[in-house]
Amino acid sequence: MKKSGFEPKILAFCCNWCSYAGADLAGTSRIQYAPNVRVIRVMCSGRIDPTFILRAFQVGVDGVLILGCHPGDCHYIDGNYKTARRIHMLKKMLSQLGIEDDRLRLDWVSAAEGKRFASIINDMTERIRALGPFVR
Amino acid sequence: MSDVRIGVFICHCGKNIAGVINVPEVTEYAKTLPNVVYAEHNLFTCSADGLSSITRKIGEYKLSRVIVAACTPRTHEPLFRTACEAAGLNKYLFEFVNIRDQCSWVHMQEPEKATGKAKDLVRMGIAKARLLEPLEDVEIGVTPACLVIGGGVAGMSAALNLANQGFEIYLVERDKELGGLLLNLNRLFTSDSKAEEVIVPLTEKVKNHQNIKVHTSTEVKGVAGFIGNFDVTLDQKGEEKKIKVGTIIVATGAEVLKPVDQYGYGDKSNVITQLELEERLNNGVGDEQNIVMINCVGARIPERQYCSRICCMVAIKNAVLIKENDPRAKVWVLHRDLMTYGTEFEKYYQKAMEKGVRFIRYSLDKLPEIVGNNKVKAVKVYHQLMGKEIVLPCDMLVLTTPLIPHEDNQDISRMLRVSLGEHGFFLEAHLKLQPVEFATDSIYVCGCARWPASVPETISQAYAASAKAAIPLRRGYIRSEGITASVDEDKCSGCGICVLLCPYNAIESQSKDGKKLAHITTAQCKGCGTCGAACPSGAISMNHFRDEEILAQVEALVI
Amino acid sequence: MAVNNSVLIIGGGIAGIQSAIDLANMGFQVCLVEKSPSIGGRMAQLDKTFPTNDCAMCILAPKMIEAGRHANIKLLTYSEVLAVDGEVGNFKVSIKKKARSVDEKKCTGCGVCVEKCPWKVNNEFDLNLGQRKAIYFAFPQTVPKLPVIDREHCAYFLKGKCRACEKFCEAGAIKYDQEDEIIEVEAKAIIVAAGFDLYDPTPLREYGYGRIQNVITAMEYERLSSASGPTAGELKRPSDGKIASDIAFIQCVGSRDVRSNRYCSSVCCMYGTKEAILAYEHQPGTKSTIFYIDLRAVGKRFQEYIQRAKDEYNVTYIRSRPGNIELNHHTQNPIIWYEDTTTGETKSLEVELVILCQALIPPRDIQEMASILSIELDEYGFVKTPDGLSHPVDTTRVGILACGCVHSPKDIPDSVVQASAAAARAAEILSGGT
Amino acid sequence: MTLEDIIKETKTYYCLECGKCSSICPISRHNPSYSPRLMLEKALNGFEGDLINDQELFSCLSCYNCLLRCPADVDYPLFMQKVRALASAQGKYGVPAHSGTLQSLMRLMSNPAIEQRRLEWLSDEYRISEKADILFFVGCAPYFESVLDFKTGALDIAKDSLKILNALGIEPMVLADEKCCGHDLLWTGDVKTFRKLAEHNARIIKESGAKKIIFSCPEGYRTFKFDYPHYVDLDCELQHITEFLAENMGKGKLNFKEAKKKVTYQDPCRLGRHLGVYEQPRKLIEAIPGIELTEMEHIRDESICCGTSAWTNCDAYSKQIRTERLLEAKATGAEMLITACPKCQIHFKCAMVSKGEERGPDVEMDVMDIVNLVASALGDNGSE
Repeated sequence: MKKSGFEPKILAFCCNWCSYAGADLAGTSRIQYAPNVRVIRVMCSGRIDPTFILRAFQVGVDGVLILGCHPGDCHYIDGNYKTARRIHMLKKMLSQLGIEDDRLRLDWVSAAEGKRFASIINDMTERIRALGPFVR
Repeated sequence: MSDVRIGVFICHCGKNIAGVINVPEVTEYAKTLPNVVYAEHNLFTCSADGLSSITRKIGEYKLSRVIVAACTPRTHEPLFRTACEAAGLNKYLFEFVNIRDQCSWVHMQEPEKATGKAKDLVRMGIAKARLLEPLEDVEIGVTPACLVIGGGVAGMSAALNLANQGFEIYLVERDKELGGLLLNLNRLFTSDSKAEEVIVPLTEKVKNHQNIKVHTSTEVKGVAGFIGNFDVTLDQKGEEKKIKVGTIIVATGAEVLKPVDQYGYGDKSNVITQLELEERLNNGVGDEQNIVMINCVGARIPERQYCSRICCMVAIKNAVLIKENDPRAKVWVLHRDLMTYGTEFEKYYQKAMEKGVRFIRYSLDKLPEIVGNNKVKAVKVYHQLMGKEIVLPCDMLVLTTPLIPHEDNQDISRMLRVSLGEHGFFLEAHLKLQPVEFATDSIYVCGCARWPASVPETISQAYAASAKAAIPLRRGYIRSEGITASVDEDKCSGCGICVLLCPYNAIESQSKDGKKLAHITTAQCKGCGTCGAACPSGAISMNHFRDEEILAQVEALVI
Repeated sequence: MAVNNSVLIIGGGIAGIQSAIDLANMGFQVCLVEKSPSIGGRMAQLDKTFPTNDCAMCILAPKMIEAGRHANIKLLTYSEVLAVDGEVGNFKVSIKKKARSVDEKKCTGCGVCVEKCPWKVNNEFDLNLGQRKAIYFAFPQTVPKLPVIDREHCAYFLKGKCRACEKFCEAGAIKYDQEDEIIEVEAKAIIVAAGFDLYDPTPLREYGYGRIQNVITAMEYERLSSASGPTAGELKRPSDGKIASDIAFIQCVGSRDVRSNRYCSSVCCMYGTKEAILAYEHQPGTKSTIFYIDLRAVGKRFQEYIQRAKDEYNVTYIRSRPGNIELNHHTQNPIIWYEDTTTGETKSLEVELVILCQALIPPRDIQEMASILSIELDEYGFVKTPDGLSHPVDTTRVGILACGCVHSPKDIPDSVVQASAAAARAAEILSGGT
Repeated sequence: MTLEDIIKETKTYYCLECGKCSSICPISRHNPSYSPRLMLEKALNGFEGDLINDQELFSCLSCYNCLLRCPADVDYPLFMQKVRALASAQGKYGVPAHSGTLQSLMRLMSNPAIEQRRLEWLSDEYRISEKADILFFVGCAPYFESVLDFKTGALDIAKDSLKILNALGIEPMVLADEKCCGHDLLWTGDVKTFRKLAEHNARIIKESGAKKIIFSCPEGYRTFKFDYPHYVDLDCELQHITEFLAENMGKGKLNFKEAKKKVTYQDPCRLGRHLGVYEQPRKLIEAIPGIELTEMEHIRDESICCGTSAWTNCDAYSKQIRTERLLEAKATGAEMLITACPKCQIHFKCAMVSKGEERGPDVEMDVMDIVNLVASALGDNGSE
């Protein structure tokens, strides 16, 4: 159901220590990427409560990105592992709800991976664009 | 929320932001949003005049929240927080909106979209700001005393350093004498000076230091309290003693593996360990003419994968001492890799070669074999680099075995709620940059309790640990950011999920008037929020990142 | 600036930074002197760190920022110690603060000047594999966030025209006429954390560095591998930009060799392994061969790291020191000649890229520094410890301590340990002990 | 001298067993099973028998490649020299080339009863003196000429050396009873005979009152400089003729006529890696107008050996080495390969004389000693 001129609204949660820093590095390196993402900063991806994600879809966000430190790099020892477990479960639930898997994505970005951050954003934006708006 | 008065300051950052984003437009937009009573834009908000403007406007417009939309909080948040504090506004009522690093710099070709995104971000920031609450940085007093567990070279060095800085030290050693492993050693590499030349003067200084209370034949029985304020119970031969300390240094050392049933150890009379050889060398060597040493006995094997770092040097040192005592003696060191890292060790290895010590490399798939009945007469080794078996005459076989962690590291780790690593040595907070710290504040580790180390390395770690301990001791308090979790006791069901999840052991289940409740030691909380995300009854709120705050941001994303 | 009760720290690498933060947190005044325009040192150039594969900048940057912001730490970057008088308890140190041609008070670090500067120069931070401007930040995360004008390459200083940076700097921070300053500092103790330099393999002609394009050094590799490096993290080999998928690492280049440095550099076996693992992570399937003499993996989780390299990252270890490297003129591939020491056979191996694991050597200006501080050096030129056994961070002069690689090559944890140790010793001295 | 003594003297105990020696050894390159490192291992682990009976004990060219590159400071060539002495004491001499004729010749020479007539070639176009400060050490060139079945040109080296010296107005002494310097015997372990020869030469040279000895043969030069001092005492200044000429070209009346030629230059192991003489020969070649010197890929201390030494173990591998070197020379586009050691010249010429598929590609190239090149370029007024 690809719609022409559809600009997805995507929400990204970034942890303060790795992925948010990575996003900043994309900036300092002037790497250009799609302007469809709005970032919310949390201290650790472990902070992210499934409610936040569900609420986002509820208010009409088209896609949600969770970006944490690479496994092993977590500033809070192992918060990102806990996130991984949580998101895994949540995804199951979403699929039961019939919400496309691509609308929720968990990925890792280190503070040195500005380029990676940008390509994840672009990739996500394209996928959501392909899926079309989230209308329920 | 009606009484909330928000001020918005938007930065041009020269052309960095204004070159892409229509800053005036965003400013005007901000003014239209609820609770915003003031908005301005500056060339550089972080410049002297930018900052003073923030401080001024807080007064003029009685602002109760401040938002700066600019570069990135990672570098500039502290700066703007100070500007708020200067005007008497709690620094946690400040919110940063990132419109440079994550907006203008990454959408340079799409000014309209960038401007739109900036508006969204500002709107989201304002939504959160409305709900922000003042927080206080937590300050916990620190008992100005330090408990050092272990009276070896590590413990004593740490104790002495701190004592010389004027702090009160309790040095606890479970044996009846101070000195630890060094008491059983002969000479130390690379200077070959006698172990007692190091340990005796150190012990004297420690014993005679007014700030150090030495407790030998004593064990730590219990540790209560929390960071900065520990109530420690000592057990001196059944006699209990209670002390209060603010910091704890774990310097319990390690022990040498006894290679039971390997290469005839235990049943052949002329097979000994390096440690036993040290004693022999101490009491003047025997007249053995052919000495064979086998390295890595019980190390770098599937069951015990690690390399114990110092054993190669121990073997080489003892080989050299034998040669110096009797140049005619033949000494072979059978090894798998010679770990003589750095300047001094490599030089010592050369010295051994000059003295005629011979080194033979063997591999794990063809281990050396012993020949002889009640005594080892010869050692057969497959010389990897010659591709043939060599038979070495042998009057004495010395087995080089690794350092292994003490059994009771378990108890200590449980008592202090600090972790052990995979091999049973203590686990530091961060392998690279926090080698002598634990994830828990005010508890530190040094020496072989952490990992096998040479004497100088151990002393360095001891000093490092005392440097870390000296910080809270000197300050008299530990401060941590107000960004911590708190429990709403009415909602808490006492399920204990948070207790398990907390990476810092900051949460424990406490029973309060018959009800089990999660209790957070604020000082120990680092504000990751994992607990808040997991709490099934919504009892835990992660301050400054509370559910309402984040949800408000989420909802504000879509108009 | 004359501060009492203070410690002077020479060198703004991870060791110097750690000493500074520890002492500052204890409440002492610290003056941290760094000769380059930013603190961060060698660690800032690294891509990742063994054995955790933590990205170096991710764990270093917070410490840099902390040091840069700490109320008790005075940063003097782009500065050099000229003279040290006095003795323990009251050293008088004079420091030359070189002209940045930028007004520190006005500059906001926005970087427009760098953007607008039309003059490109080889970037030494990237070992000249990439370029920077004539006005530049040493690297993206510099502390302090201040640019420098490289007067040797700035058109204004060369030809008297351009002034682009001045024109576009809205903060009006460009100061072409800025001059070097001499700053006098009082210190009760001094910590030398001058770090190390890297051995230049050119003299070992048999390895063809400088002659064979696809033979590079380990530090060059770190920059190529780094996401913020000149190739944005792509392992493009110099001759043709091809991504190398068959790589060889040669250990002990300039180490354990009478003709260069006879000591062992301690870290090369591990960083070689790390770089091989990274190569695989960059491009799965990449094959690495590491030539070594003794595989010195003595630290926590090092043996496990080596094992993982073998099992999961297609890394092969060959026990041999290659004799020379020749060039395949058609493929531009280096051909390595070596003896398989387990069979005694002389063989050759052709790969797409060779990385020379270069030795760590004393800072090139160490002699000068030693005479300014009047401390002794050991036979290799590292700082000498009178009693290496009981006083591992002391030097031959009372009140002057040393930590990190300036003592002898060591890895990051060992440097950090020594840095804190030196801080503790300084605190002891400042508390009246010795 | 026991094996342990040798290990000490040559610092073999420092061996890191890294194998760098093997991987740059020209022999190992062509004979992968030959490993200098393994030789050392045998010694260090007490396998003296294996060592002495190893056929390849005599394969080492003592080309100094390993010595210059060894990271552990082990003197492998000296180790070879000494271990071969142990071997020869048990009658092991390796495989002598040319059925050992040359070795026998040298041993015969050591017999005091022998009265050589080794100056027959010396016609009166060459001027020598009875007494002079400078002595020209002829070496074995005259013998090579008669022993080997192909034109070696060795004798011309001796002749042209005199021609050039005369041109400089120097009339050196040449000793009628000079004997072999002993180089080849020493390197095949016959220390006893070597000592005899050394003592003889030292004695007659002392008697001659010479102050400086000039060599056209780097082997003699090396032997006098590094080996004699351990056996005899002889206090003379020593120089290779290229060093001497490079020094005196200017002052003397050496003027050259135009000689259009493109040449390349072979650094002999002994003159180069052993004695460190790299510049002077090049300086000399370039002094000749019209001569263009184009260098090979491997030069100076990376130069490749001519493939055999001390007339032993000259086998297929030796042949491969020198053929390869000739191809490298050819690749420079030079018409002529210039060398500065009679042995190099002989070996390269030999490689071209005896051809055949199994010996690699045939190479045709003029080979000439630097002395001949210089002499041929001398103007008429040169030798007046």
